[in-house]
Amino acid sequence: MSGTDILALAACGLVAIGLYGVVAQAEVLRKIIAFNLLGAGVFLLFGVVARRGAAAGLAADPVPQAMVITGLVVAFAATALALVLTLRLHQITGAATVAEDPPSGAAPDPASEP
Amino acid sequence: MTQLLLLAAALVLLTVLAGLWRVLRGPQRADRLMAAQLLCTGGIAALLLVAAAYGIEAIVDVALLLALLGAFTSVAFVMAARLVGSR
Amino acid sequence: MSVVIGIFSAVCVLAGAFFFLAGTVGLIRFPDTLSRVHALTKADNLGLGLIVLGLLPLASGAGVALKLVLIWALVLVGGATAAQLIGAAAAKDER
Amino acid sequence: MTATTPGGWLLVLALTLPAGAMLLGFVAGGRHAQRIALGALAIWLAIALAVALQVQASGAPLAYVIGGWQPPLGMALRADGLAAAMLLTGAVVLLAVALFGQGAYDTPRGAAETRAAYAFWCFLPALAAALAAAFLGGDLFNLFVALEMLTFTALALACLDGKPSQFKSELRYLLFALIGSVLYLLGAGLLYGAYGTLDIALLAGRTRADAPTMVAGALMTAGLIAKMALFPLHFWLPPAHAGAPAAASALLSGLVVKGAFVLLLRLWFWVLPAPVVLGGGTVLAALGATAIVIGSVVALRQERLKLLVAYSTVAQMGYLFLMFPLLAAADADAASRAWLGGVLQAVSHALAKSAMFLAAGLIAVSLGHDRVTSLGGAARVMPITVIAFALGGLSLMGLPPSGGFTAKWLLLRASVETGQWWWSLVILTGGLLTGGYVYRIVAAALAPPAPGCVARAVPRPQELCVLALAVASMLLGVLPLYALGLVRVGAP
Amino acid sequence: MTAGLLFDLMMALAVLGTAAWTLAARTQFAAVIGFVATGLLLSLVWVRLGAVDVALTEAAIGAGATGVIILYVVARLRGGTAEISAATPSRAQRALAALLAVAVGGVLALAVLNLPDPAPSLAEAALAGSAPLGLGNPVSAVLMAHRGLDTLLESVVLVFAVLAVWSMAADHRWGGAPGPVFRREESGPLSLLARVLPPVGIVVGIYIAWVGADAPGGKFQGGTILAAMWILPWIAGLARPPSITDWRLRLMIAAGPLTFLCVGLAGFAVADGFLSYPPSFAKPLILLIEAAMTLSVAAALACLIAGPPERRLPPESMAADRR
Repeated sequence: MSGTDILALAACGLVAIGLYGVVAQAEVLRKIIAFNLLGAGVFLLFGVVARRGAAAGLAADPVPQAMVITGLVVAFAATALALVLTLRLHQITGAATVAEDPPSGAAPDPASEP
Repeated sequence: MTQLLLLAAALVLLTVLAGLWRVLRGPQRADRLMAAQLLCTGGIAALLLVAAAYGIEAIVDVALLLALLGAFTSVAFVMAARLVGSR
Repeated sequence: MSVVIGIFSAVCVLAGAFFFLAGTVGLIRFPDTLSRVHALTKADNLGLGLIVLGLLPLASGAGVALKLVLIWALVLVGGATAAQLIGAAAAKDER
Repeated sequence: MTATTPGGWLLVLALTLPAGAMLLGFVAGGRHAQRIALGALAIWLAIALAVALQVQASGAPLAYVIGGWQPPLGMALRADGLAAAMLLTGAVVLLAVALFGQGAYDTPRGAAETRAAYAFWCFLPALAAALAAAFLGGDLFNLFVALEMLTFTALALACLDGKPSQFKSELRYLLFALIGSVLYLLGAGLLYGAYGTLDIALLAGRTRADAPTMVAGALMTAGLIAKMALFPLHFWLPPAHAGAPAAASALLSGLVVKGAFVLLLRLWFWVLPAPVVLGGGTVLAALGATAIVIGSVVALRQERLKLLVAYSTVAQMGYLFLMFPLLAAADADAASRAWLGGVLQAVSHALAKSAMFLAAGLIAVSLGHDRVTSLGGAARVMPITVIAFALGGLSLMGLPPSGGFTAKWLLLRASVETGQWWWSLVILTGGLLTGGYVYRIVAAALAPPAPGCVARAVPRPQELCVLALAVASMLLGVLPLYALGLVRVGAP
Repeated sequence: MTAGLLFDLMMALAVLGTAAWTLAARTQFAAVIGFVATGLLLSLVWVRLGAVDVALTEAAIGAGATGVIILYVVARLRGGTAEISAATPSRAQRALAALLAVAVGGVLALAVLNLPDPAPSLAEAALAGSAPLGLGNPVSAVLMAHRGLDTLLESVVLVFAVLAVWSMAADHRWGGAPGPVFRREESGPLSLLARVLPPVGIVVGIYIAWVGADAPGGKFQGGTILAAMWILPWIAGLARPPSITDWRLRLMIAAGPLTFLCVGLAGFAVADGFLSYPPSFAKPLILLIEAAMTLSVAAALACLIAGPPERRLPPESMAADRR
C-alpha cells in the first residue's frame, strides 16, 4: 500500500461521509455542507488520479488538476446558489428543511400565474 | 537539513492537530474560531518548512495565500459570529 | 552553506516547533477561553516567527525572503485583530 | 483521430452565439436584453437548421477540434444525428417560448428594468448555450460543465415568479441535481484514471468490463437518472416543474431533462462496454416501465392541471428507457428502429409537452385557477389553446399521425422483433392511461362554464405560439421516413 | 518512505476525522468551522499530491470563500427547531443512509484500488503542448488552451450563478445593493485591518494571478483574494457594494468571459480556428484573458458572497445608477 493509495481511501471515505450527510441530515444548510464534503472527496479522487499519472518530470498529471480547478469553481457557484435559495426560503416561509409540506399546502397555487 | 525541516513540519502539524481535537470540542464559539486559526497558522508553518525542505518555491505562495485569506476569514467569521450573537 | 548558518536555522526552526507544542499544551490545559486565546496568540506569533527567522537564511532569493516576512506580518496583523475580536466576543459570552 | 469536418465551425457558432448573447444581455439589461435574446434565438434556430441539413446531406457527423488540439489532450465538439435533431428541437422550442414570453416579460420602452424580465431574457440564451454544450460536447468532463449550466439555468427559470410556495420544491430539485452532477463527476474521475482520456470517441470501443469501469458507469448512470427523474428518483420533478411559471415549466419538462438523456445515451452506447449495456439495459427499462405505469396512474388522479402535466412527464420519460435493452439486441434492423423510436420520442415529447405546459399556463391565467374539475368554458374562450393541448395529448398518447405515434410504433415493433414483447404491453398500457388523462382535461374544457365562472380572453399571439409547437409535434409524424434518417447518422 | 506513509496516514485520518466531526457538530456555526478546517487540511493534502495549483484553489475557494459564504447564511437563519426535529430521519432511516454511504464508499474503494498500473497519463503531452504557448505552467496551459472550452464555459457559469442569485431577490428590491448592511467601524482593530489589508492583498492577488502563467497560481486564486479584499471594507462598514443595476459592475462581471470569447473567435481570423492562439502572440493573448478573467472572478465571487439585493438605495443614487 502506497501513500497515494491511503489518500485514495481517504477520498472514498470523504465521499461516503458526504453522501451520508446529504441523505441523513434534515437541515438544508447541513445538507449543503455535506454536499461540499462529498465534492471534496470527488476532487480528491481526481487528485489521486493525477498523482498516479505523474510523468515527464511533473509531480502530477496536469489535466485532472485543471479539471479540479474548474470543478471547484463550479461547485462554489452551485453552493452559492443553493445557499441563496435556502436563505430566501427561510426569509419567506421560516422553513429550514425541504421536507414535504403537509398535504394541504403541497399543491402549488397557480392562481397567481402571470 | 532536509530531514530536520520535514521533522519539524510533521511535529508542528501533529501538535496543531492535537490542539484542534481539543478545541473543536468547544464549548464556546471563540474556542472553535481559535481552532481554525491555530490550524491555519500551523498549516502555514508546515508549508514553509516543506517548501524549504524540497526547495519548491510555489509552496510559499500557498502559505502566502493562506496567511492573507486566513486573516480575512477569521475576521469574517468573527463578524458573522456577531450577527449570530445578536439574535 | 556555512555550518553556523545551518545551526542557526536548525535551532530557530526547532524552537519554533517547540513554541507550537507549548501553545498547544496551553490550549489543552488552560481552563477558560480568555487564557486559551492568550496561549494561542503566543504559539502563533512566536512559533511562526522563529520558523520564518530560521528559514530566512535558507531562502533562495530576496523575493522568497520578502514573502516569508510578509507571511509573518500578515499572520501577526490578522491574528491580533481576530484575537482582539474573539476576546471581546468571548468576554461578552461569559458575562 | 478526430478531424474538423467542413461546416464544423457551425458547432462553434451554435455554442458561442447564445453564450455571447447572454453575456451582452447581462451587461445591457432591460429592454436590450429582450431584443438581444430574441435576435440570438432566431439566429440560433437558423444555425441549428444548418447543422441538421449539413449532417443530413453529408450523412456523417460534424466535428470541430477546438484550437486544433487533438483529443485526448484537447477537446472536440461533435454533432451526429442525435445531437443535430436535439439541437433543432431545442431551437424550435426555445424560440416559441421566447415569443410566448414576450407577453409576460415585456419591458416597454422607457420602463424601468424589472427582475423577472431581466432574468428571463438573460436565461433564455443561457439555456440555449447550455443545451448546445450538452448536445455537442464530445468530452465527459466538458459535459459535466454543461450539466451544471443546465441546472443553474433551469433553477433560475423555475424561480422566476418568486412565489414563496415554490422555493422549497425548487431547492429540493437543486439538491437532487447537484448530487446527480457530483456522482457523474465521480464516475468521470474513475474513467480518466482507467483510460487517461474523457473523450467519448476515444473511449468508444476501448473500455473494458473491469471494476473501475463498471463502478464509474453505475455512478454516472445513477447521477443522470436522478436528473432525469426516473422512477424511483422521480418525486422531486412534479412539484418543481408544476410550480414554475408556464414558460419555465415548458422548458424544464421539454428540454432540460433531455440534456441528461443525451448524456446517458452517450455514456451507455459509446462509452460503456457491450456486456454492461446488455445486462443493465433491462434494469433501466424495467424502471422506465414502472415510471410509465405509475406516472400515468398518478397523473390520472391529479386535481391540478399543471401537476397532471408534470406527472405525465415522469411517465413519458419512462418511454425513453425502453430503448436501452432493444438497442443492445442482436437484431441490427430492430436496434436501428429502437434508436429512431427512442430519439423521436424525446423530440416529440419535447414539442408536445412544452405546448401542453404553455397551454396549461394560458388556461390558468384565463380562468384564474387550474382545477381540473372546473375547467368548463375554457374551450369557448380560447379554442386554439385547447386544441393545442389536445394535439399535444394525442402525440403523448401515440395516436397517428403524431410524432409520438411514429416513436411509439417504432419502439413497439422493435420490442416484438427482438422477442421482448413484454415492453409492448407497457407501451400500450401507457397509451391507454395517457388517453385517460388527456380525455379528462379535454372533456372538462369542453364542458359548459360553471355559473359565475369568469374566463378572461388571452392574447392571440401567445395562443398561436402554443399551437405552433403542438402542430410541430404532429408534423413530425407525417414527415417522410427518409427525413428521419438524420437521426440515424452516427448512431451506435 | 515509511515516514511519508505515516504522514499520509495522519493526514487522511485528520481529514476524515474533521469531516465526520463537521457532520456531528451540534450547532451550524461549529459545522462551518469544521468544514473550513477540513478544507485547510485538504489543501495540505493537495500539496502532498504534488498539485500546488489545486492547493491554492482549494485554500482560496474550497475552504475560504465557501466557508465565508456558508457562514453568512448561517448567521441569518433562525430557529425552526420543531420543523427540523420533525424532518430528521428516524434511526432506521439513518442506518439505511449509513449503509448506502458505506456501500458506495466501499465499491468506490474497490474501483480505485483496481485502477490500471502504470496509470495512463497526459502529463507528457501537456508538457509538450505548453511549450509552444510560452507557458511554464502546464496546468495553466491546459486551462487556457487544451481545455480552454471548459474554462470558457466555467467563466460563463459564474455569470449564470451571479444572475441566478440576483434573480432570487424580492421584486421591490431590484436595483438595490446586495447583502446586509454592516455597522460602520470608525476605529478599532477591524477598521484598521480593513484599511491595512486591502493594499497588501491587492498586490498579492495580482501577483498570484500574474505568476500563474509560469508557476502555480492564476486567475481563480488571484481573483478570490481580490474578492476578499473587496468584501473586507464592506463588512467593516467602510464601503458599500454598488447597485446591481450599475452597468459598470455588470461589465466587470462579464468582461472576463467576453474577452475570452472574443479572443477565441478571433482565432478564426488570425490562427487555426476557435480558441487557437497565433504561435508568436500566444502568451500576450493568454495574459490578456487572464487579466480580464481575474477581474471578473473577483467581481463575481464578491457578488456571490454578498448575495441578492436586500435593500433599496436612496432615490437620488438610484437615479444615478440607472442609465
